[in-house]
Amino acid sequence: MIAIPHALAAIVLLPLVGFLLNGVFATALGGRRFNNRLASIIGCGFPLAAFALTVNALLTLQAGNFTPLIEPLYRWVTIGDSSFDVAFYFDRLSAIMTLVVTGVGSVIHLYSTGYMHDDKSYGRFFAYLNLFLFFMLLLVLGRSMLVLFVGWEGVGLASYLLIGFWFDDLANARAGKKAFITNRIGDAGFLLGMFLLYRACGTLDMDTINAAFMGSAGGVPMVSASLVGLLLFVGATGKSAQIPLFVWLPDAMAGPTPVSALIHAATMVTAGVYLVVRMSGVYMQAPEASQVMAIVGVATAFFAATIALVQTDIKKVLAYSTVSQLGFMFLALGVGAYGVAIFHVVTHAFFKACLFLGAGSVIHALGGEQDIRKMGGLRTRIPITFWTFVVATAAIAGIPGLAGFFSKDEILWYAFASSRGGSPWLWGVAALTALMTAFYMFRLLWLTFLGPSRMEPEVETHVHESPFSMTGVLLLLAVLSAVGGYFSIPHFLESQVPLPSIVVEREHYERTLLIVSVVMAFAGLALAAVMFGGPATRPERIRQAVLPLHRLLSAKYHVDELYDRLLARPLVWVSEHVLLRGGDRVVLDGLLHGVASLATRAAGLFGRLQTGSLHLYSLFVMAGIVGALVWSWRHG
Amino acid sequence: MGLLALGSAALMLFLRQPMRVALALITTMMALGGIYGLLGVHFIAAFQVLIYVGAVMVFIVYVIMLLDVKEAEGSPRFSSWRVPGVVVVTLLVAVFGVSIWNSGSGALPGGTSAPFSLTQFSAEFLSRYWLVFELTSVFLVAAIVAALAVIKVSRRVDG
Amino acid sequence: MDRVQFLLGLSIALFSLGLLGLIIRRNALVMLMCMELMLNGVNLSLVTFSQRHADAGGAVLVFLVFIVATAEIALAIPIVLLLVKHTRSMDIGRYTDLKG
Amino acid sequence: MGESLVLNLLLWLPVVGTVLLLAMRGNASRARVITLGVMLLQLIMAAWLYARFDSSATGLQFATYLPWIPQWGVSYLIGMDGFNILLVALTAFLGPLVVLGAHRSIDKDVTLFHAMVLLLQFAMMGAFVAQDLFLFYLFWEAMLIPMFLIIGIWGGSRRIYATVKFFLYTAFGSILMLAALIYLVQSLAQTGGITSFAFADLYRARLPLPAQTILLGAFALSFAIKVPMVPLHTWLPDAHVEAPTAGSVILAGVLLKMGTYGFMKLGFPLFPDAARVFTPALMTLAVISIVHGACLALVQTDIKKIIAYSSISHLGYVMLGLLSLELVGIQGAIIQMVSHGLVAAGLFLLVGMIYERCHTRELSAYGGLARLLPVFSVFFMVFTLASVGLPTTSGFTGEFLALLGAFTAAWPLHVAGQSYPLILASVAVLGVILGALYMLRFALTFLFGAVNAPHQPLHDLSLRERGILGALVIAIFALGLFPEGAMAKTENAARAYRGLVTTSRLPQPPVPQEINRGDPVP
Amino acid sequence: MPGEDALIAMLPEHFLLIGIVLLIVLEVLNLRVRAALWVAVVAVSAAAGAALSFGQLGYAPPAPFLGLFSVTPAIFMAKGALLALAVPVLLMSRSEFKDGEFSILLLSSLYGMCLLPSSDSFLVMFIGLELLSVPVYALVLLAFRRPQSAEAAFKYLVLSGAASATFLMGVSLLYGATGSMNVETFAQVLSAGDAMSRAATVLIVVALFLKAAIVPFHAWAPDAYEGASVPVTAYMATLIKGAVLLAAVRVFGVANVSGPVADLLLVLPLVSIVWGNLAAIRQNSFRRMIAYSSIAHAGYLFYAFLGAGGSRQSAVVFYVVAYSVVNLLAFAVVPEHARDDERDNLQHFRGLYRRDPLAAGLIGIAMLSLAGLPPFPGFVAKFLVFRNVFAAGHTTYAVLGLIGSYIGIYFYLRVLVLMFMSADDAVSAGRPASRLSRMAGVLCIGATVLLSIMPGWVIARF
Repeated sequence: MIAIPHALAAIVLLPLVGFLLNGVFATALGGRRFNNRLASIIGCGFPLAAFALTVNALLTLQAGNFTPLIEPLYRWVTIGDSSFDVAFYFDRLSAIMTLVVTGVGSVIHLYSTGYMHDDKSYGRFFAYLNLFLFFMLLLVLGRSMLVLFVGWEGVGLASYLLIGFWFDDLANARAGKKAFITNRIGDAGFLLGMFLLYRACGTLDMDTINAAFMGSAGGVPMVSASLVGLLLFVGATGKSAQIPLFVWLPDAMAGPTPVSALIHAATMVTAGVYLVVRMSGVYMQAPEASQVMAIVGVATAFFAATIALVQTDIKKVLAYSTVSQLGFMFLALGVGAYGVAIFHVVTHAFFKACLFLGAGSVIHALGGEQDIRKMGGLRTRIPITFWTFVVATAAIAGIPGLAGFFSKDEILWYAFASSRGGSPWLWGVAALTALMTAFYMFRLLWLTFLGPSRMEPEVETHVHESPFSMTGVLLLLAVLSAVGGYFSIPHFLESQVPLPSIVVEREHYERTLLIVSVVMAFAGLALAAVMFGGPATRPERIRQAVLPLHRLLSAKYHVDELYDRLLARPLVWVSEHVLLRGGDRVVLDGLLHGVASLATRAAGLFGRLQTGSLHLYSLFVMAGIVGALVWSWRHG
Repeated sequence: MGLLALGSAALMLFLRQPMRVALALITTMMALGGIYGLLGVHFIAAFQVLIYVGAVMVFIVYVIMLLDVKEAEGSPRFSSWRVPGVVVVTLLVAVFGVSIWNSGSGALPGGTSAPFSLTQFSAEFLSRYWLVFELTSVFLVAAIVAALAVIKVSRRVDG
Repeated sequence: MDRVQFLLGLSIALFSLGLLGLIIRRNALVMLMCMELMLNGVNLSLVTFSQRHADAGGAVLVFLVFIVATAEIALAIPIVLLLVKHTRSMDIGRYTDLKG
Repeated sequence: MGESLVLNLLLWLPVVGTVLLLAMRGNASRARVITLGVMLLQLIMAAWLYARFDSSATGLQFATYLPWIPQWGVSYLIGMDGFNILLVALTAFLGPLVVLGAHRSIDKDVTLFHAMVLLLQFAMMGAFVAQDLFLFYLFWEAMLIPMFLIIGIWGGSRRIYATVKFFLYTAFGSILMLAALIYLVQSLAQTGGITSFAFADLYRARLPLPAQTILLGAFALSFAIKVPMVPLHTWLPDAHVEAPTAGSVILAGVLLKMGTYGFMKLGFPLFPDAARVFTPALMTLAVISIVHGACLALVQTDIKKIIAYSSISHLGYVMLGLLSLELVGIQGAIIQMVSHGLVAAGLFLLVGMIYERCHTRELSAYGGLARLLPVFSVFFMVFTLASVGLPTTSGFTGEFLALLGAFTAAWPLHVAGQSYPLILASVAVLGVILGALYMLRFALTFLFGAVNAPHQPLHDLSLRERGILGALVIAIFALGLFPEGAMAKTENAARAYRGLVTTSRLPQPPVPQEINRGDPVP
Repeated sequence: MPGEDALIAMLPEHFLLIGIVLLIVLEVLNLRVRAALWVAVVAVSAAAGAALSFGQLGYAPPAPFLGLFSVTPAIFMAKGALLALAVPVLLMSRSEFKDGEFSILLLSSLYGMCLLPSSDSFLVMFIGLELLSVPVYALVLLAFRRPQSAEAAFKYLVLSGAASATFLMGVSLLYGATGSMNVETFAQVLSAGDAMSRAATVLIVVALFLKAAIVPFHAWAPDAYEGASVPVTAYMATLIKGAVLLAAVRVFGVANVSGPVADLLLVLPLVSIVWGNLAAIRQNSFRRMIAYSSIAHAGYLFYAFLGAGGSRQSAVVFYVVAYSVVNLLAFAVVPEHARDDERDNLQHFRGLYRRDPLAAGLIGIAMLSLAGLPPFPGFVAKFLVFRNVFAAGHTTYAVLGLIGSYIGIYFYLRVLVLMFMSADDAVSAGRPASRLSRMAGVLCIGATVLLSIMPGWVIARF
């Protein structure tokens, strides 16, 4: 370990430098080939450097037996006696997150060098990716909520840009816009929560706030923790695609696959989880908020899983599974098992990244084909992808021994037994979801790799295994998702975010539940095997059997249409007809023009009075004199 | 005498022929002159007769004769504003009448005063008011120039 | 009512009649004469007061009025002549080119 | 004192420039050069003054005082303080950009145009640095005339309607303001015994509440028209749409700030008690402006109108911050003023550049410009995000602080059981969603999708244009990332403002008798 | 010794008189008429110079003509200012009037004007008024370029005659009530209760309104202005109005308005402000528009009487000067046109800026100043007047008046719009005004600048 001044700042800023360099080269310099190589060097070099620094920082942390490193960078503003600093905060939690971000981030960059190899705006892609890393690191390393918020919005921007990366197709750009707007809705809540905290604590430094709420620093702030918690949670739902703001994530698959892997599976979408854990001090005082969080989480997990059952787009399936997994994490948060949530974040980062990249590799192999009904039989054609995919699938399905198994099992357990609002109901739903997860994942595996080939012939002709830059990454991630579970993060974090105590009379269920969840996993596997392993007509028959349900699911519960009808259209209609036509044009301008025409009419009247007849004029004079006299007479 | 003046003045408004109107006006002026005479300001009376009847009216009469064009045929005598005009004027007279009545004889001690003679007056005029006298001359000059100018214009218009 | 009031009333009557003449008579010359009538009315009151106050000022003003009246007529007549030259009519009611 | 001399130079330089222009008429290019020179010189001076400005000192700096109409207590009193320093800097900063921006778009009556721009610059500077009410009013009104001509001569097809509307609308406000200020000075003379128009003296005027209310009403009307606040805003879209690019830039960049500046410098501090009466109403209007402007921007089909309505929305935040009477909010409002000046100016310049190329303002006529004009699109994206208020841009600094101020001010009231302000603040926060909505809609149809634009092929931004926008971008990020320096300069002013508005100035009993509005007539 | 005093006290008038005599001689011998103009100019400027310098020196002779005529420095200043304003009128007359009568008539009219502010007796004031207006009847149709001139002259003559009669009636009633011709008596009886003096004051005020064209006694003004030639219109719109207002100031003295006439002074000016500004909106003749604007401005001028008596004269004089300067400025540069009635047709102002930038610029400035917009003198003048009104406590009327003035802005803008923003359809584009008129315009713009830069200094002089 080496002592580096401003190490944390360096970690954050390196990707920014990458972004700037690449941005300049990508836009200004047009030299294609040279440009691409340079872009990949810059684009991958800086994240890797950041990763190295992170490891180094972690060692430093360890050396200082885990007293948080605080590294002020500069003062943003001072107003009166309150000031907003830009400072970085490095403790166990942010250490883990940073490692994931930089680590997974770097490998995905490497992967992209292969995946995006012949895209015409290669440099721009890496610029955006670096930009994303910069903001993400800002998010996880920021000490003040303000800095966190900067990152928070920044990653939103990056995701907006990357989703709409292929903007020639308006649909992609639309998806990007949708993501941004939806996140903005969450951010509004976030802002309100932040204001509330500032009003209550007079600062936005999260460690201070937590301390204040834990009562360790004088009196507990005069504000309902649950209100703050809920407002922040609104922000989290936006970023982490929870009900009701999850709608953007599936559309976000419009972006290039590495983006889906990095942003919409591994890192950004878990920012919400990170936020909640970071503010755990507040949430521990906010049982109601936690309750809401748990319910929303489990509901999200369940619904997303049901939708995932019937998706036919390989990336859509993964997207909904991501939503579902995020639901699990929030369930964990809801029952106060913060460490566990982070645990799942990490494992999920591994296997979901692996899955997405695998999917990417498949798409790459099939020249852009994403519909799993047009796949199958790829096992032999692209073996590395297949095997890594198998491992990851097994992991997410919760097959014992793999990473997913540990994290998910702990979540289920705390959902059942946590003294912070754990309940059999939560567990039941979650378990059922786990079953579904196993099922749809294996369904995906089956339809993609096993069984007979359903590919278009001309696609089939040049199916090829991806280059090493991609497969290597797949292998690495597969390994991680296999062994990632053996490092028990919850206990690593325990000193910082203690695990909730267990309800005594439920303790002895642990063994049973363990068994049940294992059974669930294999049941899912079996179900998929039965369904898709057999004759091809069977799935069809089952589909016919539950047609209405199937339709509802494949229509994603019509949520998008609902929002469109309830929010988007009314807003536009009111603006157009009521405010613009009615308000501005008719009422306001109408009033104005009315007055104007009144004046001109009066002018016309006066003009007509001026007939040019001297007699009339004399009459005026006469009348004037009389009037004046009468008036004065009356007056005197 | 006063009634005569009033009557003929009223007559002015109703006579059609400008000439007769002129005659009526002359009558009025004569009557006024008489009144001045009775009031004892004889020189004013004299001026009244001399300047007005002697100069102004003669001039007007001359002009009337000069362009006594066929005004006779039925061009309307009155403007379309006679009714309101009459109304308003009666009002005016009424107001004035009341105010005068109110002002009462108290304000104006009716009675004796030295009816000043021509010599007195001219002495006053040329001593205290000589400036006015001067200014009058200036005014006359200006007036003459103006009149000449107008006549010149009309001549220019002719040819 | 005493004589002063009577004369005053008379003068005002003349004044008003003159003004009325301006309003209702169409013939230009008649209108001019009506102006003269107004001035005469004023004169009457002036003389009355001057005599009442035994002060020459009023008389001087009367004197001025004479002159002014003369001048105005001397100026007005040619103007009337001009008017008549253009439209062969003395009817002021017809001179309404300038209006609006 | 050197600085005050420089300040005077800074103020009068444009007039000199105008005289020069008119002296040597014709020759467009020379006119451009002279004007640009003047503007740059002014910018340098402004920068120097900015540097010299002592942020720790309170009150006026670089002041000049000359009695002007002594019998009325009118004086030529100008100076810099925390209130105007940033705005002066902004005005000076935008000046050269405006001239450069108009380089190609203005081709007829070039000399007159530049003369007008210079005069406008003069008037705006004057209005900012004036510390005497009479002087202020003079400049305030004088601004109208060049703007009237700029819109009316070089504007679009409905320019005359637009410019007359603009003029009459604004003049109406100022007439009432005139009445109010005369009355104010009179009553000051009768109670305080001093006849003076100097702000410093007027801040000491003690008026009974009814008088204050009416006077503030008059002032507020004229300021609210200038801001503009709903429902007095309908002149703005027309003016913006018809004005030439330079006109729009000045209008959005500086002119609109006059209204908020007026509120901050005059309206509220002069009549603190009435200000308290007005606050709920104005706050409501501010929030309505935010929402209304955003909603209308959402449905516009004319790209200039989108930005125009967005201005209405953004200035709503300024008002909100000013009304919060929280230091944070006030500072935020000031920054938001500047920020909006930069962002709106940038957007209008961009629109102008595209208009020069394609000659249409119909949004539907465009698409996929990101392919066609990459550099243009990058700039456009940056300004869009700044307008959305994305962190690290100045827009965020302003909005965030203003909203924070509004919220922190509203919360204790809510706790005290009066939640209306809190609701307003929350609605305002929701405004950020709408902001993203309309700007991204704009960017979406404008930049992305299938390539579509009239008069292709289009050449991307020239070096001149890149320079203009680059300068703005730098400023935007500087203000977004390191606002500390700027805000230090305004801090004392913000305190002074809060102090003035929060201390009541009702006359001590017995109430003096001079409040007879109306007349001896029974 | 009184002789000298008399001589010096009336020095400006004497200069004018000398000028008149010289001009008449020139006419009679009909020498080269070119000289005539310059003689007039010299005479007028000499008179103005004398008056101004006396005023500056603060020269005040002990009442040279007892109870008839007196001067104070302030009065000298006022005379001087108005006389100075006559110079541009003379200059711009050249193009219309080739021979000397114009100058003679103008000078004699000016002579009358000079009498007004320093008349102590109604005798002198009456002569002054007549001397002021009688030559103008002739002037109106002097440049007989259109038959309507005669009509205009006749209307003006008759109504102005009626005004004189009314004035006299008032005077005589006053005389009857007080037994004195002294001007001061008016101020004394202002608040007196008895019917006769009340009627007297009302009549006198009405007569002044008639001469100054206040609604409803305004009807003659538009017709007369339109019928007259441009320089004469300019003269009537500015100096005559100013002179009448000076007479009014003299009549009211320093007394605060009270009693019956107070209402008149409150209501009728307000009415004429609104009326004039509204009626002007639709006009198509520049002169007619100015006429209506002058009606409105007469309203502002009489507003000045509401203020405290002491501030009255300076306010009125300053307003008259500020208002006249820009009016003359506008008239001086109106382009020439073959047909007089076409000359000021506003439609010919379309795109004037392209044809004649100077004219357009100056007219534009004039319009803005008339509209009372800063930084032009019109604003300071308006401010001064309304300040006094506010100070006198007539807040409501002040506000109403200001709003009325706001209405006016529109038609002034309309002129700008025509000149600068309308396409130059060069149909019947007149030729630019003569060099002399432009010179007059330049003089006026100089004065305008002075007035805008140092109004305080100027006001202090009046």
